Amino acid sequence: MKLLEYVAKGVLAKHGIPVPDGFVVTSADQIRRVPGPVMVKAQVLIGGRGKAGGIKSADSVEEARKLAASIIGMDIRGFVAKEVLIERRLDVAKELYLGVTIDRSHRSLVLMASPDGGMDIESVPEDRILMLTIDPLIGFAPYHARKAAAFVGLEKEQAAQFATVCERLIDVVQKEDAELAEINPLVVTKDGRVVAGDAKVTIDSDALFRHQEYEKYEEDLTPLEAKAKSEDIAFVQLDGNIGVIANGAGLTMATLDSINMYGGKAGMFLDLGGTDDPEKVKKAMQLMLEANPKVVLINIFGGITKCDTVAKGVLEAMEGQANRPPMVVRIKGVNEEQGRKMLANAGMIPASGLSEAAEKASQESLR
Amino acid sequence: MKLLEYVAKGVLAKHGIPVPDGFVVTSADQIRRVPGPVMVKAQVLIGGRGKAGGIKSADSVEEARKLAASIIGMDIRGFVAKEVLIERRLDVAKELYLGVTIDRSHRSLVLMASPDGGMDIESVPEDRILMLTIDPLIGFAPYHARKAAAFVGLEKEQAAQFATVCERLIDVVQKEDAELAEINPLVVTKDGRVVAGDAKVTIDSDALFRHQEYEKYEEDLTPLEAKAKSEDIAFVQLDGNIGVIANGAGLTMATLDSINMYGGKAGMFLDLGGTDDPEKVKKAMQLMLEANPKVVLINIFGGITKCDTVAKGVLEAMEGQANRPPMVVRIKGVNEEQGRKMLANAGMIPASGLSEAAEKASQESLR
Amino acid sequence: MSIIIDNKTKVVVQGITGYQGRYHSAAMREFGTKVVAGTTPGKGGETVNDIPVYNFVSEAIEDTGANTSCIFVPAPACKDAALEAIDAGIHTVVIVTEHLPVLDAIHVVSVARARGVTVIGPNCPGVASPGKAKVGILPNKIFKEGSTGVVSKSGTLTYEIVNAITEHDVGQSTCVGIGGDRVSGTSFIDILERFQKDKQTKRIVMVGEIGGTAEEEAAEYIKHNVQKPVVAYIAGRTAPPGKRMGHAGAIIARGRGTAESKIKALEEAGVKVAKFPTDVPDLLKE
Amino acid sequence: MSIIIDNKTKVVVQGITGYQGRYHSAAMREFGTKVVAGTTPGKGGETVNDIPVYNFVSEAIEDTGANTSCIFVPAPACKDAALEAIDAGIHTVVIVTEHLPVLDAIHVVSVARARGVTVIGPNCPGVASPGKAKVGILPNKIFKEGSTGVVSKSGTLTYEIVNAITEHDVGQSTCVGIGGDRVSGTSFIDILERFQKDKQTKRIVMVGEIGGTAEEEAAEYIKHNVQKPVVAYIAGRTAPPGKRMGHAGAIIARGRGTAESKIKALEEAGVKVAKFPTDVPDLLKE
Repeated sequence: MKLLEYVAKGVLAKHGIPVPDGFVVTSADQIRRVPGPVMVKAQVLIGGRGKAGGIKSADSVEEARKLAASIIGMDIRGFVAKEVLIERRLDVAKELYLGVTIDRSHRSLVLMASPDGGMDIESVPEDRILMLTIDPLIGFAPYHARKAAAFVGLEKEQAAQFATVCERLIDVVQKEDAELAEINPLVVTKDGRVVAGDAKVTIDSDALFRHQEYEKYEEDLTPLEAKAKSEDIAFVQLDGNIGVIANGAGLTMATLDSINMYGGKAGMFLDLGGTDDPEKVKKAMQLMLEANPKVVLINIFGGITKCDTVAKGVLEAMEGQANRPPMVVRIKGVNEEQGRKMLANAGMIPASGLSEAAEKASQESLR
Repeated sequence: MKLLEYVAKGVLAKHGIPVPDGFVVTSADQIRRVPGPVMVKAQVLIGGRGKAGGIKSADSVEEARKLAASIIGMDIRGFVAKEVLIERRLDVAKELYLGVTIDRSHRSLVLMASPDGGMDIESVPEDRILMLTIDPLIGFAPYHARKAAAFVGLEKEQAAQFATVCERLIDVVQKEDAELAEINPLVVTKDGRVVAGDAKVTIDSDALFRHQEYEKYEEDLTPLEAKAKSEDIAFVQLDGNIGVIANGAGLTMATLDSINMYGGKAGMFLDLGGTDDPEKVKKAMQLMLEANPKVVLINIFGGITKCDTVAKGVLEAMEGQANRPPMVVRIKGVNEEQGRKMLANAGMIPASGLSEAAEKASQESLR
Repeated sequence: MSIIIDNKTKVVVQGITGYQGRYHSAAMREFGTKVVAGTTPGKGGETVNDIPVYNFVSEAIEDTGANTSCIFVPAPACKDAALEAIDAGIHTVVIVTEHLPVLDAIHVVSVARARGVTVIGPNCPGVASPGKAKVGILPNKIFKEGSTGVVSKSGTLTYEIVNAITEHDVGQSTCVGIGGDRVSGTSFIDILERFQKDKQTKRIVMVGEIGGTAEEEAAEYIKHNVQKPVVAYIAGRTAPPGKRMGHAGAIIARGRGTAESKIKALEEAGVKVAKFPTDVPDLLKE
Repeated sequence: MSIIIDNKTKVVVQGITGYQGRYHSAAMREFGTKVVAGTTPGKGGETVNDIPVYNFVSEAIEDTGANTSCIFVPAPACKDAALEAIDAGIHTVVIVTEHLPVLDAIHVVSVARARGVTVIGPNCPGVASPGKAKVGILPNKIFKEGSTGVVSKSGTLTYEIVNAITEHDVGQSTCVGIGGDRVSGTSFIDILERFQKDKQTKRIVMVGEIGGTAEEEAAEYIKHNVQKPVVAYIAGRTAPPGKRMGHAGAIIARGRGTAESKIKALEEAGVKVAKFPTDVPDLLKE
């Protein structure tokens, strides 16, 4: 779960990382006064706000109000800015990059630091980024911070402040169950303070059970995505026109890939996961129909999920539906005979294998 | 560093462990009112207070004042009660034992729990004490608490409260650098609460650098012990009449043992550790003279400590001293010739080996 | 032979009194697995499918000699269950539970590695050594004993592929679903190393997916350490970057972990990469 | 042979710019030890006794191939220094620093064991393999190359005993001061196991003291695993219970860890126990 900048900065501040003084408003008239020169920053869950005109500088209350008014409601790459953050402008001496995330290969946390802050970290050359694997048995230790400080070129007082920020950013990850905590830029001000200029924090959504406080920051979802999420169904929108229902991430991806091999293009997919609940299948099918695909491909390999359960759910969802796209169905596994029969009787196009199903669905979609 | 009961209970409360309401006073007239029936408890750093009359029960303010007055100033096995803790009396349904300390063999913490609380834990049979080694890589986990709760015979709501106390007692040890944290008895009250009836917490004195807050709770030391401590010299008082100065714990103990083999008895020892500072040696020697031994035995094996340094310090300490006990000196190691000569010239009794030195000192002491 | 589990495997099912625990303990028994015990805190003394239930894994081990655990405990209590199993002396822990917080996974896996315990998962279908034992939730009917080792990040896709090779009369030594989470107890390399050493295994199928660099690392490992033929399938060729594709791990970030880079690395290591999952049997026979 | 350190030992001295670091890096060199590097944060680029100083252990290893660390860093920074060494790939860490908080010791030791790193200490005089190398603060002059292995919890008492046996012409293979703190990286048993395997070592001297049960455990181990003759000395026969005797470990509590119980256990294991430290040479010659 991605947090907006101001929420992320609140999390950082809670763990003792310095952030600029500031406040968030949802309309320009909420700005009563400003603490000197300020930045006015659109709060959206997407990068590239600056280029899109979502970050501006203001020297007075009037200017801040004017800019806030222009930014609130702005559409930035599909995300609407509902809130703006007004915060004290920093006198920047240096901009660093600091981030903590998961190192999959080493099964650990990794601390990333670069002297080249402020720019998109993906465009920083690799030799300018220090990647410090934090052995989970060792934990974060002062020598890690010393290495990072040396790499980004800080000394003495600034190195000490930076070390503290490193340690606390690790705390943010560990205590808040963040899978990413990033400060870019981490600003060294002209008066020698080390302050978080921006903040990106993503909470591990699997860990929300121990962080109820984040539940109120529901991510911006389309109505369909929200519905899917509430049903615990993975729903992803893509840019083709074939709707795919499958179970399991790997099989779902393999289905999309197979469609592609035959020239088709998936427009959305639903991953049923390991359900054996006809009600869930029915809801998934209804979601799929709402998404209005040209063709639907159902590819189920039943392990836990039984084939007749799938057939039952699909047929129930179709009841009374006017809008019925052609459906290619391939089901396999426990009770496959019954399931297949039920669906064929309802006029669906049967397929015996994944490859055949993908071919048929692609052909239908290209008609 | 041992903490008094009320300080220890404050530490427990800081980490969320329930303790009875209470307050501490240094004179009876500070007791203005009491929260119902109370216990009046002498605050001394020694066990067996109850038997010694240092713990009494009171039902009114008047009674509490009377008892407090009788307890304040009481000498309990050599420790004077300067403070008394007045705390709400618990309605006891069960008394358990819970403790966390260091498991030397497993190089870890160990959680100890027993259904037989309230009595001296050393007298509880071994099969009534659960010793749970906490693997430092794993840390304290809920299954440890479940095991302990099952062992002491708690279920449901009380088991859950007990589990929380276990977890927090581990926190006390880890966050406060305690080498021992013990709740005996851990009381289950008649209304089903789990509350610390008593508390014993010993802070690792090697970790005081990160816990300045404990510095004010200086342990009750004799003036000599306090002086020795401030000079970073291990000084221990025993019940014989030979004063021993040696360097290193093992050599010191071996010296005491050797004296014993010849019928002598050490009355105090000073361990110089690995110093090479004549000033420190001088101060140690002065401390020793203040302790007024019948004979002094100096046994130094110089590694870091050079023999002439020792001789220099000893001679400086002797300057102008009227009270000069006989001194047996055995020094060995770097610059031993010079050191030996300097001391022999000052009339000290030389010895070439530990055994000989112990024999001579014992003979002197028995005169 | 076979790897990870065999005839000596004795399973304790942690969370046996839940729906999944009940269902799959029966299915495992049906497969031939020695399911000797179950645990659920507070339910010690009960039985499930005639299997004795204990409060603690240590008690289950003492009474039954269990050496392998299969965990169905819900995510919030899963870390505790896994650590309990490791601490009690279980040598192989199969974590079926999904949605385990990634920090919990890191903790469990680091302790397991330090203790020399094998963890499969989390979020995995488990392990099956046909003719010997199955630990986890893989369907019973798709297997056939043989000499092909299968290792996969995916669940249902594995079933698809195993089913396909079985239908082509290609049997399996062991099939291992290592799970698709970002942090897993066992990597492709760990399993490839075991298959290379295992006498029963003559060839290997590896099923990967986008995200991370485990497949690239496996390719590098294969190049230098694996002499047995390897056939691979990589899912996610058409997945858009930055989108999470169901598995927490299946996401392409920073331009790394694409299907192209994985396929290229594997082909350079001499691995045949199938276009369709159903092409795997043909490539195995080549 | 010899154990723990030998001709291949290359030492990095952590905290080399302090008084002890300077003094003992010179003394170690004089003994013949290859002291190849030192570290002190912020002093990288300096030299001490012509030894290059680095900011980080990893840099020292890269430049010099150091494989063993000797730590003189003050207690508050000692845990960090030890973890840095372990993480950087040092295989033997000798911690001379005293007054390390016991929780820090537990952390360092548990990580080291998981990583397969040998930690000697904390609060120890170090290790000497006469004729090869010395790492720590043991006096240079008391040793003589030979075939007696010495393991001890004590510092100066070890010097006393080593000096005595050297004066009786009994040389040493390796002398290990494991330190007297409550939690040590290496136990008597760890060292006894190595001495038993070591070809150079023909007999063993073990110097224990009151507190804990390490000597009793060692006795049990000797009974079943050590064939070489062992002579022991136990300090603290006259120590009063409950008093801390200098070493954090040297305390008798709960009636356990008395000199009597240790001596009894050792004698039952066939170990000759000396009455005076200076009796050790005679017992060795018997």
